[in-house]
Amino acid sequence: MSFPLLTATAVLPAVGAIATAAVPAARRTAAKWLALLVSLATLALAVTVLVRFDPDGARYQLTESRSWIAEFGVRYELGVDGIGVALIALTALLIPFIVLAGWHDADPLETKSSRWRPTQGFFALILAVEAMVIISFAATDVFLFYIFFEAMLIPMYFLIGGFGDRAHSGTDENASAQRSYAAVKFLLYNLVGGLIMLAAVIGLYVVAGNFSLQEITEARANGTLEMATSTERWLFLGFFFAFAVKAPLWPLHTWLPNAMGESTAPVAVLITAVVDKVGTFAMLRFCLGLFPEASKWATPVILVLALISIVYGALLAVGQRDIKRLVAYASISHFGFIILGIFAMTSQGQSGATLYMVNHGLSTAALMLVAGFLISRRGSRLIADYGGVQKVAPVLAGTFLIGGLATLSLPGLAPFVSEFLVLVGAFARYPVVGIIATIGIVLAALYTLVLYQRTMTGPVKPEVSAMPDLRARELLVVAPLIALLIGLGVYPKPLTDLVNPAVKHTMSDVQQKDPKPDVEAAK
Amino acid sequence: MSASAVHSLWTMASAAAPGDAIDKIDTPTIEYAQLSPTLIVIGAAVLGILIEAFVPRKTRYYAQVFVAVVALTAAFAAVVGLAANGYGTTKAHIAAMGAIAVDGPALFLQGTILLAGLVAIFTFAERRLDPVAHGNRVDSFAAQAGSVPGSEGEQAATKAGFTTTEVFPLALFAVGGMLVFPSANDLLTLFIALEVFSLPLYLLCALARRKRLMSQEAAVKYFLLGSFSSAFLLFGIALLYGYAGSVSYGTIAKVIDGSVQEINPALADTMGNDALLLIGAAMIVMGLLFKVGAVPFHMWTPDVYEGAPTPVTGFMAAATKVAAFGALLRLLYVVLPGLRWDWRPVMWGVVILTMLAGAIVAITQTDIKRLLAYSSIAHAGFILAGVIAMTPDGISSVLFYLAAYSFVTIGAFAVVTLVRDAGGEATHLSKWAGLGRRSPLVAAVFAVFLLAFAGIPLTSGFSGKFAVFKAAAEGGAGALVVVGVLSSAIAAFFYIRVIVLMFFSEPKADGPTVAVPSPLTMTAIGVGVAVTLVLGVAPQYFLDLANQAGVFVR
Amino acid sequence: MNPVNYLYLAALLFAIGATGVLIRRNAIVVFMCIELMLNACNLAFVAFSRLHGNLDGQIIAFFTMVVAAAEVVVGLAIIVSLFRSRHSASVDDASLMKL
Amino acid sequence: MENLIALLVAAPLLGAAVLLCGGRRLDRVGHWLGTLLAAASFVVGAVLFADMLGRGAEERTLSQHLFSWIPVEGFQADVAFQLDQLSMTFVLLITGVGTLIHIYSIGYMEHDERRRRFFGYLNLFLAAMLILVLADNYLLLYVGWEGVGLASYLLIGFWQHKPSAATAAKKAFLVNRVGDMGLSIAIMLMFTTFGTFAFGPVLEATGETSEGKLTAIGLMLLLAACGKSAQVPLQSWLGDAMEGPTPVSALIHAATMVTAGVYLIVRSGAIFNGAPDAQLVVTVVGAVTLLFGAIVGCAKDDIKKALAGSTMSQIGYMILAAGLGPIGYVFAIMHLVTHGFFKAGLFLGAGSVMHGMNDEVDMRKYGGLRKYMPVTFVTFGLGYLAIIGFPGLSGFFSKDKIIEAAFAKGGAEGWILGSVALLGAAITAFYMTRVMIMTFFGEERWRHRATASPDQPSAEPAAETHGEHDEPHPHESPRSMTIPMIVLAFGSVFAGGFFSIGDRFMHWLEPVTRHDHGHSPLSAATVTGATMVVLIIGVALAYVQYGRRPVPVTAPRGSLLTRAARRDLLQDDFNHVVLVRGGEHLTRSLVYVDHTLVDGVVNGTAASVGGLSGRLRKMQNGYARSYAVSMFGGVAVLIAATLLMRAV
Repeated sequence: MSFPLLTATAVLPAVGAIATAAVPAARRTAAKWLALLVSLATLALAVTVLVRFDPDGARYQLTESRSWIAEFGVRYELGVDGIGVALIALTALLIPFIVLAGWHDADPLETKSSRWRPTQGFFALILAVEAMVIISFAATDVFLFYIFFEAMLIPMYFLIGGFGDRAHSGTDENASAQRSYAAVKFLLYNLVGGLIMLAAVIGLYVVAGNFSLQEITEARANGTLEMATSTERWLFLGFFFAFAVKAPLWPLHTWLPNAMGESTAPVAVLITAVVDKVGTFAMLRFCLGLFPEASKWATPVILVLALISIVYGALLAVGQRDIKRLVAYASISHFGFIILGIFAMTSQGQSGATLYMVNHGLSTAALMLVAGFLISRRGSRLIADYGGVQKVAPVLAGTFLIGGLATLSLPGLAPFVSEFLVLVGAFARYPVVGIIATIGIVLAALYTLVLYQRTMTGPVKPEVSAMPDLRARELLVVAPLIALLIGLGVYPKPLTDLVNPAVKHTMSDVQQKDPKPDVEAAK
Repeated sequence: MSASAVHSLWTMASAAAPGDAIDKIDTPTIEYAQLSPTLIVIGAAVLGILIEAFVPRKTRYYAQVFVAVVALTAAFAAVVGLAANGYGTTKAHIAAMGAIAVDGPALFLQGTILLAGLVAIFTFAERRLDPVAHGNRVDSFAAQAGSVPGSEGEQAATKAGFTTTEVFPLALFAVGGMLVFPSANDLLTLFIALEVFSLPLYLLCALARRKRLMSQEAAVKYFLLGSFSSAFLLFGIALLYGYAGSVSYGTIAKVIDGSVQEINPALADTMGNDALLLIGAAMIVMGLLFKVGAVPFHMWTPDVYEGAPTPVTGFMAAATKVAAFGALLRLLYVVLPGLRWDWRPVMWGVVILTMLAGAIVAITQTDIKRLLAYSSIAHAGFILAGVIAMTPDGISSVLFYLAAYSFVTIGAFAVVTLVRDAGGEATHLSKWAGLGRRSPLVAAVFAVFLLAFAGIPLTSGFSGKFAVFKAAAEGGAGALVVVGVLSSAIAAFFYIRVIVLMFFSEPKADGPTVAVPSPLTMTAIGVGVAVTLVLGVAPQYFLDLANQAGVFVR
Repeated sequence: MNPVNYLYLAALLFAIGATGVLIRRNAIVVFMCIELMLNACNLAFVAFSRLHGNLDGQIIAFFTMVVAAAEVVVGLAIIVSLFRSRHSASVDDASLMKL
Repeated sequence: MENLIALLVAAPLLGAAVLLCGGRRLDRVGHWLGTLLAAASFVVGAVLFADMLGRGAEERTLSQHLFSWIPVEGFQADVAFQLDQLSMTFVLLITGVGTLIHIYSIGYMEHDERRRRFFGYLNLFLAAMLILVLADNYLLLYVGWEGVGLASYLLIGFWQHKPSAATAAKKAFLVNRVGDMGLSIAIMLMFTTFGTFAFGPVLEATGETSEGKLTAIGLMLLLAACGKSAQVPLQSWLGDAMEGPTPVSALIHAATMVTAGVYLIVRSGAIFNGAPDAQLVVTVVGAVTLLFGAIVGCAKDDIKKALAGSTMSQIGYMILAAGLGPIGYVFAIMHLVTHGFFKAGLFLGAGSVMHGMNDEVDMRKYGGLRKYMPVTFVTFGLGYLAIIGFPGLSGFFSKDKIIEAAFAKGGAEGWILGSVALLGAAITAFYMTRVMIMTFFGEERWRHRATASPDQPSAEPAAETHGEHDEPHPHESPRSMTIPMIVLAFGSVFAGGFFSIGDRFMHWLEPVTRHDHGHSPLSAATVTGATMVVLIIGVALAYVQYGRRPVPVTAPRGSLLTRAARRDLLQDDFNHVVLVRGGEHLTRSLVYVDHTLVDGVVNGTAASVGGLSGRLRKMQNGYARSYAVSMFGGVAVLIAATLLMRAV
């Protein structure tokens, strides 16, 4: 077997995490640099994965397969298709920015006992999450995926609960209580989801006898593995529930606003741009791959839920008083789009959904991180505490606006491509669904522009009058993201070329054909 | 599928025929080699008594610790040797005139018990935690068990530097009993073993240095309820004996599934009487369920766990469970498989109750030891789910779970002994607030144990839980699995609560201090962590072990 | 005489013992009731032994007595120490730990 | 040649990029750079135009395929341009007027420290608008469509420190988004119907699908057009858009962007031809809007808002014409172009007036300005004559043709539409005369002025600062501002005539839009006569009301209609009450629901488990005997159950 590139990509940050955690308390800055370097090295590895991957080659490439727990029929099987590659690249790309953006977030307020090393912990946890996320994107063994799908909750939990946003949310001064509430809520929601999935995973083993995605998919395709309809549906529900919690899909979404609201901006980005993607990714790879029939059976309900998420999330975003909660609800709306695209079961929809995962990662990162910089300056998350920032910090305002425009998927920016694909894909099969979903476009404009207007325009509030503009470090974080947003908006072809073959495979998994246009159908 | 055929799924015919000849009493043959683990431990215990009698007080402690450690190590070596010689698999057979089975499960569990006992002995021997009293280091046991708490007699004893070094022989006796318990092959041996390991435990519970009233209360409760349950067990044995005319597992099994050769009229008469069989079986099972702490026979657990000296609690929670589950497995798989259609539904109820009750009640606990007690109840439920799978996987998964669980438990209780304030161990949860800030390492270790209890992937807890649930599902108990995951979700909540408390809440000013333990406790904790992670990340080897060991001899 | 009657007697004794455990407060008495239960078992063993015409039951009875004796030793030790520290042998007084 | 097309877009795009990212160091040269690039784009346009004239009518279409944009299974979106006569017309209009307005802005924005960014936005707008008109498929058109929306958002809200400006900008974008919804749905429909959304394939295949589909697509396109072109019911944003700097109003909200809707409909002519119902709706929308705008225009005292109303109404004419089908397409575009000239001119004039009057916008505080700013007076006057359709000036030709075409539609519809168009002409004459008189004639109301009327918030920022205190000193604007006005005045005088002589314009566009004359029930002469009559009536009325008696400085209460018209015929109030208020309540209640219901269910479950735990805990009461009881009961149940199992 050749050099285990995927393993290396995942192991590097894991090792880096341990190393970072081991840095002595006094050498805080060293830990930061170490983390940054490791994340960059990981990015380099991810890029090599991207290069080594041949979109038109086999479905799963760079595969690795070792025996792991024969007793449970579990193998250590890695392999990526276009979708996995894209998401691994996204993850590896975002982490350096997250690290850089969170540079000062975990500096201890006052020097506690020399044993207490929050900074080291913070960056170590981020790297740990990266490692686990990469593994779960690369896993082609259901059990392996499940292990890391669950395990990544723990570092995330500590990141949310341990390193909360120092800015007060205004609703309640008792920040730490709120924070641990948010952390516990995050953990319990996802844990319950995961445990229910565990039941389904066990069930799958009882039915299939192993956990290899490829084997099971093939067996299902060529009929050697029969699954009773009801069994398949139950198992599907078990899997889907966990992913729907993670994604999150209405009505399982309420943990996200708390989590994103209470955690620091970089962590919030980590949650919504990286970790939650595992949920949608898993829907595409496992729900559709393992249970095609059940997926089709559940589609109507899921589409309705997705629509609700889109509209409901957007409306709630409009109603928020807290910047970060607003972004959180916006994300819920976007996840609605992604799920819509996945279950529209058309090539456009699924390509769109995949692109959406990447683009949403970038756009939310841009918006949220700038919001984080803004919040860190004023020390408040309340929209009402801002006003006229544009006058004193034009660059900050400008980047914020671009992030916002990306969020409302303005043509020319990356999210537009994916959102339109999703809409077309949904419309092609379910016109009504497509039309209702377009309402999301208008609402997105509403919450974004309202946010921008209230914070950035109008007369300058005295509290913000002295606000400094973006610093070099912060600009270094935002500029590349914006460049990517524009670049992928104007020329998304590389991404689509990467994704299309994988989508074709998924479509064949679920034995779905794109609906023909009337004109051709007529002929 | 005929009863005997099912039976042979997880049992195999033994080399030596069980001695159920009654008319002539032939000279007993004892396979000392195969009983060596037990004999070593018991012998060491006796030696310990002699040490108490003859060795001067100053050196007793060291002598006892030495003897205990050596004995347990040697016994473990013996077990390994036996297993290596294939007594676990091919050469498995019944020794000591049909009294003791030497087979896979027996050896696996004995090994586990011995290791657990060894680690526990380390925590017994810990003398660095309590502040030095009158110039001599003290462990967590009463200076003089007889002295009245708070009396000048007690103070005198402490001043004189008395220590209850009897705990070591007592523990060894208990271990000896536990070694026999899962390998007992007739009901009498079962009962004797039960008593042999129970009585020392009753005493050990009463020996706490701090909070002696609670300790004595725990002992009384444990003793009364324990002997109450063993009375039921004994009556059950009587009835079963009445039914089958023998107490030998093999014979009873044969009688139950009607494959017994010669039937005398009396036997024919009693065989017809299912009431004897069913009531007897139920009572025996009840006796064992009491030991594993299953609902509704669990109520002693929280009180005893709280009152007993923490090292003893750890020892009990780990070793007792292992032994009791071993006996339960053998009973259900070797003696009563013919009855499974009768007891499985009932056990379903017990399992569900145990899993849910344990998890739910734990939520509102405020004392860390009680919390762990309830969590152990919930875990008993999970293990039972594997027990009633009635598949070969059921056996091996339970064996694996027990191995994984016992070390986590000892480790967790060992950590509890470290967190102290003026009144000894600070077991109230509020005291643990902000521990993560004060001493991150200890908090992190404890968090690892809690996550293992919660069954988070990459910890032994997850592998074990997965194994038993998988077995249960394959055994057609899918509903149990669902209930299981739900209750583990509930359980997760309170483990998380403790973690939140340790890491996310501000430390109190009058918070407890974390004692720096001697290498003894450190090894105990270290072993716990190591096992937790190894069994979590790479469980394959141990699963294989459990798999090979997964066949009973009959 | 039909040994079955001895069984009924044994069951009766066992029930009496169990009831005693449930209703009596004094630890000593409770403990005595447990002993009663054990002896009920012994009676049952002997009766069955007679019924089946093999000796196992009678031997077991001896074992049981020994065990009972051991229990007495341990039990009394515990109960006495409890009594000395509380000046009461009531099992209900010993309820520090609850909930 | 076709490779030049990309250059058209590239130049202003480059400008935008450089100016917006360039930073302060470009402040001094920024405006020159921006103007230069706009001009460059115009030059390229001119070159292409010359080249196009050089070729025969049918092979004038150029196309350039840049790259494949979104290639997905069964979905092909390219970045490709197509330059035909229609696009070319727009290119010249956009770059030409655009350049002029760049020049104008140099003077107008002189004292704004953010001038560089202003030019950046202007360039961005040009680029987007060019993409819009050059795209060869609807999706790329959509990009330009939203691009101009963004530019307009940025420019309307250019003075962001004014809450009113920020709000207006947001409103414009949102209302446009509603329109964009229409466009995107239309594109999706095309995709599911034709499997593509490139102009060529779609417009050729219209015959192969049902009229129902075409109608649906048409209506969606109309919705889009309504948004962009401020047609009823999506017109409400245009009035507020006047918060933007005047050059913006001239370029975006008069000459170019707002006419994009007309372009869209004319471009999609084939679709509408196949869907008469959709066409009818289009004409109705046009007719309603032209009256609506005109009426609003009569009541506004804010000079820019009055002009905005007029813009609305003029675009109403174009939409109406476009709705008439092949009869009207050409005239729609022609009016669009002439309107581009004179309305831009009028706005620039208004800007120049405001420039001279300390940014006062209330016409009631003007009066008798003709002798202070002669150039402005003359150019504005010419624009005025052009728009009311004074014989010989551009407006006369273009509008006349539309009215004819409306009658030519035939049947009752024809009569109704025609007469509405006529009525519109009369009102136009009235309100434009009103503007003219109030501004340039009559007494000088800006002297010894009373305090500003409260109900007329003055738009431009300076108004608050020195508007109230010292009275303004009207003066002619600098040359950089007057020259563009003069040029545009020329356009507004001669363009119409130039186009109409020998139906030049018609022949120019025909290959793209096709044309038929229909059969007017009235002769051209009759229509012209009628137009003249209504025109004179309108002017006369206005003269009587505003020329003869003095204009009160504070607006009189006015009739019910007047008051309604001042408030955009209450349409805004409707929006506010129904959409804004309703929306607020909806969101607020949803927030509540999310917190109590969705979250509550979960927390409730947790709480109930906790409660159960509390109750179960009580059973652990510390009494050994009760434990014994539970054991005893337990074993009893165990036995009973086992026996039961055997029994059943």
